[in-house]
Amino acid sequence: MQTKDIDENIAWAKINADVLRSMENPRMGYWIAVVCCLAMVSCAVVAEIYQYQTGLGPANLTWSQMWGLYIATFVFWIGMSHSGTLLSAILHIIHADWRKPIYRFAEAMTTFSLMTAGLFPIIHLGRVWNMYWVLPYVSDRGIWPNFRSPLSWDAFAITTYLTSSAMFLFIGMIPDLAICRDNARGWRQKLYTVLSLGWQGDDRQWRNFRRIYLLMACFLIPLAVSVHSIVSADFAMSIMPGWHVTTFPPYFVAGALYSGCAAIITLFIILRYFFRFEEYMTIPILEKTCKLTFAIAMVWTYLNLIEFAATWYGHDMVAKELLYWKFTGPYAPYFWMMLFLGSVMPFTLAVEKLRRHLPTMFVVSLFLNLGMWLERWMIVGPTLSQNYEPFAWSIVWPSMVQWAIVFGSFGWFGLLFLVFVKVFPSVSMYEVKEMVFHRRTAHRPDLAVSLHRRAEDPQPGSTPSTKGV
Amino acid sequence: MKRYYVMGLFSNFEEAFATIAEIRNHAVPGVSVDDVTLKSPIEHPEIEEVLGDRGSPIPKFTLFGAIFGMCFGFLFLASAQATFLVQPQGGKAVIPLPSNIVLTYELLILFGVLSTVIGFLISARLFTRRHPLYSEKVSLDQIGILLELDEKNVNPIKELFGKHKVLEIREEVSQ
Amino acid sequence: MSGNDINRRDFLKYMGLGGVSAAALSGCDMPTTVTLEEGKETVVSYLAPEEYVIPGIGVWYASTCQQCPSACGVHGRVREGRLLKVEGNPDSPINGVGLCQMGQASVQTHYNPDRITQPMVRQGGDLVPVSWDEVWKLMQEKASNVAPGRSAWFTGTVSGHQSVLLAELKTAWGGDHFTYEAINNAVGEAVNKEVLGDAMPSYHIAKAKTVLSFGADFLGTWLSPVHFSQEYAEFRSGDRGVLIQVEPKMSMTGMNADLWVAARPGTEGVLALGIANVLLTKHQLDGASLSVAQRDVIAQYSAEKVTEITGVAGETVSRIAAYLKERSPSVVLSGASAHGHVNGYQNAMAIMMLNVLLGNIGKTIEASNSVMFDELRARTGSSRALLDFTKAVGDGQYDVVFFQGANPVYSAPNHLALSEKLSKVPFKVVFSMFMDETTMVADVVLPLSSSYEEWATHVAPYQPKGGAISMSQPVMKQLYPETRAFGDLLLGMLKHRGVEGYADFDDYYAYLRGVLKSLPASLKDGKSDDVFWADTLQRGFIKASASGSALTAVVGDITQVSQKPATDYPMHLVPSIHQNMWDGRNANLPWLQEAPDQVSKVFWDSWAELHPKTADKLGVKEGDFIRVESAQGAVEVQVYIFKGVHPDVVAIPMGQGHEAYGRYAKGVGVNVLKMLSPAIEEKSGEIAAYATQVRISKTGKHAKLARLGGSEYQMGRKLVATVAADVFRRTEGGSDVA
Amino acid sequence: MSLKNVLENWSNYRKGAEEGGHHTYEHMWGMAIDLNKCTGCNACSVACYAENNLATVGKDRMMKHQGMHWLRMERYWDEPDLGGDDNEFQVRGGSVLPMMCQQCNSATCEPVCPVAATYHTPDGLNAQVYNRCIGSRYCSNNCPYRLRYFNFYSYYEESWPAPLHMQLNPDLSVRDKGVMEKCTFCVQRIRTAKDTAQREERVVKDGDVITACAQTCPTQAIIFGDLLDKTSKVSKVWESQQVVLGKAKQSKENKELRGYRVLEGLNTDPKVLYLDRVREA
Repeated sequence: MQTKDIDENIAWAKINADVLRSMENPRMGYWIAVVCCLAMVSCAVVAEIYQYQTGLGPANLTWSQMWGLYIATFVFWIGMSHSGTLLSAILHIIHADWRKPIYRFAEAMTTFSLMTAGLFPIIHLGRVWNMYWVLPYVSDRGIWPNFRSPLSWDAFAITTYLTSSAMFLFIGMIPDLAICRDNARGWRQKLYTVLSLGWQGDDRQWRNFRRIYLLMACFLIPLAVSVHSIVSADFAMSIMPGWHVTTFPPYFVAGALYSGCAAIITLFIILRYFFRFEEYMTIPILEKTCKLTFAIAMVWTYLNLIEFAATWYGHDMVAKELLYWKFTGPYAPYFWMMLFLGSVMPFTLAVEKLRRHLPTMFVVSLFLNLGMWLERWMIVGPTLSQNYEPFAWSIVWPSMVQWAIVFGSFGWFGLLFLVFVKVFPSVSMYEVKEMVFHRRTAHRPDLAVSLHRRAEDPQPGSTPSTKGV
Repeated sequence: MKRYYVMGLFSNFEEAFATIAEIRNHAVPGVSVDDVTLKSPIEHPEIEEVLGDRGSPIPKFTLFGAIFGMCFGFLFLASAQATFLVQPQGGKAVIPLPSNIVLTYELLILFGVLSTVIGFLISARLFTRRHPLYSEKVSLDQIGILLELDEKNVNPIKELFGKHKVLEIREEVSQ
Repeated sequence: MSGNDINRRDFLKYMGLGGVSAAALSGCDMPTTVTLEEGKETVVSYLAPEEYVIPGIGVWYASTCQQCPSACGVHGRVREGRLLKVEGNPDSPINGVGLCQMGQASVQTHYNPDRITQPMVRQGGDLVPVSWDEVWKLMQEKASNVAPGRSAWFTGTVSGHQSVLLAELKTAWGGDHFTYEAINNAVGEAVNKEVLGDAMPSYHIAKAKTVLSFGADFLGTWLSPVHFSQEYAEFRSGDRGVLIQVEPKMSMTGMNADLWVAARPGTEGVLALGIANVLLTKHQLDGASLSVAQRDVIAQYSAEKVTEITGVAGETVSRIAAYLKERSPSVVLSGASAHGHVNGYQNAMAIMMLNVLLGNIGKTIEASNSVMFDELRARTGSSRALLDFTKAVGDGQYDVVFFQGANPVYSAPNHLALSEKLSKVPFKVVFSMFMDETTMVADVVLPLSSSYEEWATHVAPYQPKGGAISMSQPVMKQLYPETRAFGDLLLGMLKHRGVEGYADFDDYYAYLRGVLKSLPASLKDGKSDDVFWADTLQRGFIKASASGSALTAVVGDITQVSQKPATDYPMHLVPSIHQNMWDGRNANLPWLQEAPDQVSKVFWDSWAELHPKTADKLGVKEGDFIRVESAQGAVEVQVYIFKGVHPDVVAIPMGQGHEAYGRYAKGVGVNVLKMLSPAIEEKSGEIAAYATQVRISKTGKHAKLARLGGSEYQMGRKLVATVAADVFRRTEGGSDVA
Repeated sequence: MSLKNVLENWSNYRKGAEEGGHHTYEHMWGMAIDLNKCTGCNACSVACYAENNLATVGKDRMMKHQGMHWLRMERYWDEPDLGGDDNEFQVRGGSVLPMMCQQCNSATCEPVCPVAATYHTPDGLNAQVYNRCIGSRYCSNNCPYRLRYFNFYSYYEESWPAPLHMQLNPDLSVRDKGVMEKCTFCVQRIRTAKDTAQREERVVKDGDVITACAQTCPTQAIIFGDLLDKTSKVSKVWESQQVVLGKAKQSKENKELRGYRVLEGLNTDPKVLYLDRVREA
C-alpha cells in the first residue's frame, strides 16, 4: 500500500516529461469532452438569448420569488472557488507540502469557477445591458452605485477576488511557463516566452518569487473569507426569515471550502485517470484531501446545527415557522437530501478503505457537490417561498430556461478547464521538484547526481564541457 | 573593459552550494559572493545563508499598496456618497461606516495585491532578456552558477567548478 | 418604451373634440353653439388652443356611469382630447366621490379594442359591414311597415329621455317593451309595493344600528352599492352598528358581516319567522303591527322547528333577535338569494314582516325618492321579462325585435331555448357596442357610441337623496365616426316614422337642450336657459325631487310552504353575482377580469365554491375539477373550498363563459345561467334563479386554481388586527376618527 | 466629489434617521386605512390600474405570480386576535387588507439596491427610478410585505391593444421589461399639486393631493395626506391613535386604540397606518 505522498526518487526529467505530455496531443476523449461542454454552453446561450429578448418571465421568477436558481448557482460557483485558495494559501503558509502536486488545478478551478459565478449576477439582471452601473465609474451626472448594497459589495469582492486569484494562479505558474518555453516549439514557444515574463531561475527571481507567493497567500486567505462572507451578506444583511442569520458568514465560508474540496476530489480523480498522473496525484494525497474535506464537512454540519438551534431557541416566530416548514413542507425532500448528502455522506471519507477507492470517491465527491448545490437552493428557495407576508407565499419551480442556464454553466466551467489543461501545466512541475527535493530525508549526493544526469551529460569529475564565446 | 561571464552547471546541488560557499570564503581572490547569480529549477531558501541576505523590496510595495488602498478606498467611497445625496436610504447615515468598512477592506486587498505584483515584476527583474549563458537545463534539474568576472579570475573559477564536479561550463565575453 | 404612441395626426384628431366639450362645459354664460357634428370638422392645434384645453392639464367633465343600472355620477378626466380616468362626481347624490371597480373600469368599455365600429347587416349568413344609408334603407323596408303588435323592444334598464323616446316609438309602432335585468330586485319590489305601497323605498343603513340582510349584497351588487358603501361607513363608525348577513354563499357584504349565517337555501322566510317568534316571546316585542293570524303563523315557528328547517342553530336565531331588539332601529333587507326561489315572495314577505314588527318603517325605511317626471323614471328590469319575451317569440308573435342593453342569448337558461326561438323572428335589430351573443344572432347591428361619447339623461332606479336626473355628455370625440348614440338612433327612428314633434330636432343633443329648456322654472333656480344648461353639464345632474307619499305597513300573507328537495339532485346551485362581472356585461374588461373576486380571489376564470365538509365527502381539494349537473345542463369547473358556503350548496358565479363578446371575455370560465332549472317564483313569475338543484361529481382532473395569494391564514402575524366591537365603542364611540 | 465637502460636513453626513438625517423633509406623505370601513371591494385596486398605467397580464401570467397589482387586496380567513375559527362557518366573515407600498421610512428595499434606483425623497416617499433600475430585484426580495412588482415581460406590447392605449396616463411612463415598479402614492398627483401650489404661491395644503385609491374608495376608508402637516386629516388620525413614526414599538397610553402598522416590529417604520378591523366578538 502506498503510504508516501510521493516517490522522492522520481527523476526530475520524468516530472517535466509527464506534465508536458499532458499538454500535448489531445486525444479523442478530450475532443468529445470539448464538444459536450460546447453543447451544454450552447443550451445556456440559447436560453439566455431567449431570456434577454423576452424578459425574466420565462425563467418563472415571480413577484413573490424574485430570485431563483441563478442566485443559488451563483453562490455555488463562488463557493467552489474557495478551495484553490485554501489549498494554495493556507497549506502554503503552514508548509503542508502535499498540496504541491494538486494545487495548480485547484487554483485554476478557483479562477474558472469565479468566471462562471460572475456570469450569474449578470444573467439574472432584468436589464443586462446596464450591468456596468454597479461599478463605481465616474459619471458626469454624479451618479454612483449604492455602496451600501451587498450586491455592490459583491461586485467589489468578486472583482478583487478574481483579479487576485488569477494573479496568484499566474504568478505561481511563471517558473513552469519557463519550463514550457524551454521545451516548446512554434506558437507555443512564442506564447510561453511572453507568458513566462523572462523567467530564468535567478536567485533574485526565486527570492522575490518566494516573497510574493507568501504575501499573496497572506492576502488571499482573508480575501477568500471576506468574499464568501460578503456573498453571505446578500442574504444575511436582508430582513427575510431564514436569511437574516448571524452564522451565515462562517456557514457560507465552511460551505464554500466544503464544496471546493469536494470538487478538488472530483477533478483530482479525473486528471489522475486521464493524464496518468498516478505518480503525482497519489492516493495518500487524495486521502489527505479527503480527511480535510471530512473535517470541513463536520464544521459545516456543526454550523448547520447551530443555525437550527439558534432559530429554534430564538424569538423569531417567522424564522421558526420557516425552519419547521423546511423540514416538513414541499421543500422537505430536498432539504433532507441536502442534510444527508452534506452531513452523512462525508462519513464515507472517514473510512480508509473507501477513501482509497477511486471510483467510490469520485461518486461521493459528486454527491457532496450535489448536496452543496442543494444547500444553496435551500437557502434561496424556501425563504422566498414562505416569509413574512402569508398572502405572498407560493411554490414556484424553476423553468427550463433557468435549468438550461444552470446546466450550461457547468459546460462553461468544463470548457475553460479543458482549455486550461491543454495550454497550461496542470501539475506544478517546479513545486513537485521542490517537494521531492525536500522530502529526501538524507541528502544523498550520489542519488541526486543519478537523478539529475542524462546519458549525454559528462561524468562528474571529468573535464566539463565548455560552451561560449 | 571586457567582462567575462562564466556559468557552471551542476547536477549535484550539494557541490554547487559548496562552490558558492568557497567563493564566499574568498577561494578565488577578487571574486566575491555578490558576483554570483544562482540559477535553479527550484527555490532554495537554504542557499540564502550562503549567498547572503540580498533582501527584497516587495513588502514595501505591499505595505504602500495596502495603505493606499485603505485610504483611497475609504475617501473615495465617502466622497462619492457625500456628493450622491440620493443615497440616504433605509434611515441610515449618508456615510455609513459599517458598509464602508467592507468595501475599504476589499480595496485594501485589491491595491495591496496589485502593488505587490508590480513590486514583484520590478524587483525580480522580469521582462529582461534571458542571459546568453542561460541553459534550459536550469529549468529542468540542474543548478547553474553564473559569475561576472575579470579576465584573470576566469580560470581559477573554472578550476573551482571542476573541483566541485561541474558538468558543464559556459562562458561569454562582453565588450 | 411606451405603448403610448399617439402620433401627431391622431393627436390633432382627438384635440378636435377638446374644443367641443370645453365649450360645452363652460361655467359662464358662453353661447355653446358648436354641435358634435360641427366639432368633427374642428381641428384645434396647440398653436391656437381652445380656452379649456391647456396642454398637459387634465380637465374634468361630468357624466354618468353605465356599468350597472345604479347610474353613479362620474367625472371623466380628459387630457389632450383623451379620456383618461373616471372618478366619482363629488356632487352626485348617488355615489359622491366614491366609485366602484366597475365604474373605474368603464373607460375600458369606452376604449375596448373589440368595439363594433360600423353598422352591419346579415348577408348570406354573415354579418357584413355596410353604410348607414343601407341600414336605414333596410330598416325602412323591413321594420317600418310592421303591423301593430308585431314588434318588440327588448332592453335593459332604461330611464330618462331615452325611455321617453322609447315609449313614443312603442306607441307609434304599437309594439311591446320588455326590460330585462338578470340581476334585479323584482320580487323585492313586488313585496315592497304590497306592504309599503312603494316599490323602491329608501333604505337608511346609516341610521340603523342593526342591519339584518337576507342575501342583499348591498356593498357589492344590491340596488346602489356605492351609495350603500358610503352609508355602511357611517353605520360602522361611532356607535358601531351590527351587520348580520344570512345567505347560502358568502357575498362581499357577508365577508364584512359580524355574524354570517348560512341558512338552507329557500328557508330564509322561515328563519325570519323564527326570529320574529323569539322577538315576540323572549323579548316581549309589541306585535300590534301584525294581525292575530300572522302572529299565530309566527308562533308555529319554535326554535327547534326553525333549526330543523333552516339548519340555523337556535342560539344563532336568539343572537340575531337579541341584536335586533337591543340595537334599534334596525333594517332588514332581502336580496337575490332569498328572492330567487319558488317561494321567493313568501321569503321576502316574511323578511319585510320583520321590518314592520320592529317598527323600522318610517325610521330606517322611508318613502322613496324619485324624480317628479313619471315618464323619466327608470324602468327597472326583471327576469320575468325574459320569460314573457321568450314565450311571445316562441309563439311567433313578432316580426321585428329591437335589442338594446341586454344580452338575453347569453343569460337565458337552456330550457328556454331562446336562440332557436329567436330564429322565428325574421328581423332582429341589435343596438350594441360589442359583438356579444345576442349581437351575433342579429340581422342588423347598429353600433352604439360609448356612454362617454353620447348625450343622454339617466334616472337612477334607486335614488338615495332626493330625485335627480343624471346627465351624460360626450367627454371626448367619438373614437369611431360610424357609431351612433342610442338617443340619436331613437330620435332618427322617430323621425323616419314621421312621429310628430320630433322633426325639428337635428339630433338628440338638440332634443335634450330643447327638453331642458322646457323644464319648469322652479328647477332652474332662476337661471337663464343657457346658464342652466351649462350648469347642469358641469354638475352632472338636475335635482327634480318628487315628494314621496308616506309608506303603509300592511304585511301580507306570511305563511311558509315547505319545499320538497329533489332527491336526484341533492345540492342547491347558487348562481352568485360576481361583483366584477355583474351579469356578464363587464367580462370584456381586462381590469375587471384581472381584479380577483372579492371573496374567493379567483381571477380570469369561473369557480365553484364548496364547503370543506362537502368537499371532503366528495374527495376533492382546491383546484380539482368537478362536474356540476342539473337537469338542464352541466358544467365542469374548478373548486374553491372555504367555510363561507352552505354545505348543501355549490356556488358558481355568473358572468363568465361567454361564447363571444371579444377577446377578453370569450372562452373564460363557464356560464352558470345556462343550467338554471325552469323553476319560477310562484307569485311574481320571476325566474327562480336560486332554485336549481344539482348533483356534483368528481372528474379527477386537477389544475392550479387561478387564485391570487398564497396562504389564506395569517399565521398569527399581526396583519389584519381585529378588535372587539365593545372595545371600539368604548374608545371611539360617537366619534369618527377616520 | 470633493474631500473638502466630506470633511466639512462630516458630522452631518453621519446622521441617521434617528438624529433627523442629513436633510429635512418637505413632506411626509402617509396614509391611514380604516379596516373597520374597508369592505374589500377592489375599487382602489382597479383605480390604481387606471391611474398608474398598470399592465394587465392575463390569466397565465397572473397565475405565475407575474401580475402588476400595485395595490393588492389581501383576504384572510382567520382572526388571530379574536380567537380561532373552529366554527363550521366563516361566521365573522373574512379579513381584508389593502396592501400598497408602505413607503417605509427605514425601508429595507432601499439600502440593498446596488444602483440606488430606489431611494427616499425629501417628500418621505420611497421613490423608484425606473431609468436607473437594472433589475437585480434585491429590493423586492428584501421587502417583508412583498409589494414590489417586476416587469417580467415587455407587458406594454400586449396589454394595451389599440385603442386601449389611449387610456394611458401621460403623467407617468409605461414601464419596459426588466424594471421594478411599485406603488408611488400617485407621485404624479403629488407633483401636480406641488406645481400648482408653487404657481399659486402657496404651500400644498391638506386635500390638494389624493391618491387614486383613496379618492375612489366607496367607504372612504383610506385617508391620505402629509404627516408633517399637523392639521391634516391623516396626521390627526395618527395622533389620535397614538402612533408615532420612527418607533418599532409604540408606547400607547390607551392600549385599546386601534392604530397599528403591519409588521411594525421589523422596524421598517412604514407610513401606512391601519386601524383594526372591528367585529362583534
